[in-house]
Amino acid sequence: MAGFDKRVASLEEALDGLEDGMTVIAGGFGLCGIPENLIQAIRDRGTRDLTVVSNNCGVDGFGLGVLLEDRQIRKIIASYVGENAMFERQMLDGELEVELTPQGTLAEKMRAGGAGIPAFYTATGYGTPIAEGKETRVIDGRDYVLEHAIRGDFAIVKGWKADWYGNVIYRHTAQNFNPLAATAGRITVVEVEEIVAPGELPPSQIHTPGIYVDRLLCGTFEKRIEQRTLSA
Amino acid sequence: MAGFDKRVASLEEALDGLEDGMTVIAGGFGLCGIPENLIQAIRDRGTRDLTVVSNNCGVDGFGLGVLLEDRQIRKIIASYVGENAMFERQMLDGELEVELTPQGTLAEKMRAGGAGIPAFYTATGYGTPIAEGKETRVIDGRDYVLEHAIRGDFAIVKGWKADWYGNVIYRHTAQNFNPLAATAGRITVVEVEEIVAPGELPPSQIHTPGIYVDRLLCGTFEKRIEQRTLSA
Amino acid sequence: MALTREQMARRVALELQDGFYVNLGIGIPTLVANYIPDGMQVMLQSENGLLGMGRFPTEDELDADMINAGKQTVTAVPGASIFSSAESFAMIRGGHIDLTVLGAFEVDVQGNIASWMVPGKLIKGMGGSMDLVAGAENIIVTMTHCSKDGQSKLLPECTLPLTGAGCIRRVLTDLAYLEIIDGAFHLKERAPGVTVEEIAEKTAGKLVIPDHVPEMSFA
Amino acid sequence: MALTREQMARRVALELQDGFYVNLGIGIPTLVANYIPDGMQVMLQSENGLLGMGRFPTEDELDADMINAGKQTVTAVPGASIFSSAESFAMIRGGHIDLTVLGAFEVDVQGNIASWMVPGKLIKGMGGSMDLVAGAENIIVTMTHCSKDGQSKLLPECTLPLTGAGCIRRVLTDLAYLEIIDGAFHLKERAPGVTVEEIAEKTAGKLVIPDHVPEMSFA
Repeated sequence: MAGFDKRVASLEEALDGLEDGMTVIAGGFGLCGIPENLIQAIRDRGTRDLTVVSNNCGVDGFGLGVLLEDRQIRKIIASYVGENAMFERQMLDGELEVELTPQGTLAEKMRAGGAGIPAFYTATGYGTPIAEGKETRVIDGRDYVLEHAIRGDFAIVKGWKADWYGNVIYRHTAQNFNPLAATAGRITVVEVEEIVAPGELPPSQIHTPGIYVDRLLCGTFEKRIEQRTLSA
Repeated sequence: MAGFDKRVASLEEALDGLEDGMTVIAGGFGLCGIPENLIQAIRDRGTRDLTVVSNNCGVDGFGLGVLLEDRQIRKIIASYVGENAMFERQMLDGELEVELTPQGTLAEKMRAGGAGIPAFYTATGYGTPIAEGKETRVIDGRDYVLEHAIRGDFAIVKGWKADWYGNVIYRHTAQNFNPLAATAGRITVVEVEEIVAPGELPPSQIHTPGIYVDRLLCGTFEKRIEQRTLSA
Repeated sequence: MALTREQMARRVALELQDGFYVNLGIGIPTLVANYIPDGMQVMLQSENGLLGMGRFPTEDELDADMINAGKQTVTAVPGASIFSSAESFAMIRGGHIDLTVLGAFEVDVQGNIASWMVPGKLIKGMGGSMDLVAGAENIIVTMTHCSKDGQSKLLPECTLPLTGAGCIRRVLTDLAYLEIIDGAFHLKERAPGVTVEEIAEKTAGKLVIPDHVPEMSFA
Repeated sequence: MALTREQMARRVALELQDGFYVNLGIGIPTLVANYIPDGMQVMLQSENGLLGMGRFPTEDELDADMINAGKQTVTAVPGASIFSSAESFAMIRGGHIDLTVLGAFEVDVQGNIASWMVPGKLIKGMGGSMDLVAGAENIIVTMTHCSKDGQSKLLPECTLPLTGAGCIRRVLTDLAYLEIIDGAFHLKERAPGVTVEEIAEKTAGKLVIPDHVPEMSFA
């Protein structure tokens, strides 16, 4: 690897340095736009005691759910448990530490982590349990909660196309948390469906500039659908 | 105008409701990506005592400089005076109130204004005159300054292409502050070079979603160049 | 008779206005999209990052990368835009959504809402609901008037952990349409065939009943 | 002999590394781009919203919508990206830039820098400089050692309003390359033909002079 070529040869190389106890920020919403292969590679690696930051935690047997199955996750920062039975059970049993965080606050915390904003105020969650123990303040007559940025040792991200400098474009709503996660990892790893030469992606249409990306690789994706709804 | 059709018929209509003493946030950096026609229309309208929020204030005789000439601006929030002689003179003479704000903080304050973040912490400016009178705080061992969001009564924005729902795409570095300004106006007016039918712009490539845009019109632009530098 | 889910959706749809950007929560709120009046344009925001959500896809259009906040496969309308979750919630938190419709477990006379957990029993998570209730000026809560075991969900004070404090002004249940003003539910409309007495009996929070409570209409 | 502007740029260029994302300020820093060693890839960030700034355009390529932070018309290299000012400063403030080079009026032994105003006389404005010095771990200040009237610009304490506090570790002047460590300038290299004595005389802030101060090399 020389200059700005972010391509790595394998999933192992992509996760080199990932150790027990680290924090991993993952892109994706539900099963849409999740870094399927990197998640599987973390499972194969057997890394434990992870703190995972992700909007939700996959489903039983797919997505981040596989790391729950193997008890590799110590703590989750997420907005939604939903229909993930193992997530809910491990949480209610106290096996899994969960920091439930409103979706917009979670997105903003990731963005702030990447953007050098250590903390910000939001009205979200004021007067609710998630504001307990947090500083609050009245600004222009309204109540706000102070929320802190999130950074991760690793960020794992799913893109659509990238050039080998790590400029990434996402496809449709598979964008979701991915560009935010990408900014907030000390090491950011992106897997995409197609890698092209620098210059092939229009500069003004890049969603994640390559400066945020440390390692890049190409994969194939199952793209499981959670709710297959069709028009009559 | 019905539904989401944001097109207005004239510059007068675009600025309807702009009154003396209001705050106007303007996109543009230097003379690049400035809403030339809307600025001229504010001049023609003769609105006075304006607070203008813009990275800089044009040059003598062009861009926001024409509003300085006519003494229509009471206060400027900007990061750069630069080579604008009238700006510097009015400021040093005390005719013009100036709130110099670091460029990144200014951009973030506009974004925060549009995004419902009333205030945020940044290391920028800590220990300098711009932190005077502002609250500071140590977070994880580092010093930060509390900065507040900016909103405007009007935002004036220059785009490249838009559909008539107000979805905007910017061209090259004429993007700059424009998408941020667009989010922070109570009334956001956008002038573009071309208006197309909804559906013609790719959804994932919209820089400013139409939800931020209240009024849209098409104009022609001089696009004056400040530093014409050429390769030998 | 208590309203059906479809009737509830139809009643909420009357609150729509031409040119509204609207966020519809999961469940009954989602059905509102089926009752947008003819000739009215409404754009649906889905908080996972889509403004201009369209109908469900055909088999040919089906695309795993195109879902809504309920994880359902959807399409985009012409003029839609797609963006990150940070941008999506910038829109929501920044007050740019004209109307938000969402479900709840409980609402109280102070405009508090509880919708995301039942301690020890069920934790769905708040998803985007806390941001939605904090960001919107204009919210309609849709829910059944009582729980399955007959307990009122319109309370003097929410018993479950809150989603938002003091943010709800309008509630549509299967029995009534109510507004929350100065610490009380004001009964504005009743479902066809439902008596004021039944509503009063099933409303645990303070209820203000005007002399005349019209029957709800759906168009 | 004092270094020329070009020699200063060449010396700074030695600090570049393959794969660095670099922000170059206006003036001497801009010239550094001309001395990137062969075979080394460096990507230039321009804080108005361009990562991957290229050379000046030809007459045919000239485009008013394509400028750098110095308002000069430029081109983009293959693999460039263009974004908003908020994104640009997210990058800067978030510490993603590997090296920042910028000019100054004064620097002091505490690593303070002043570069944006002379009270009563001149106000350029800080532009992006306050964000750049706050966001970068790795900054080189380039400036002449003395002002035009012969006053040292390396001070015990800055006299002008600060751009940033305690953020500068490295200074290249036309006379010397110095590092700021524990409240003193440490003389690391001297310009060819410039004596340690001259540097000592022209440095107002505390100066630490090691036994051997090598002459600067440029390659």
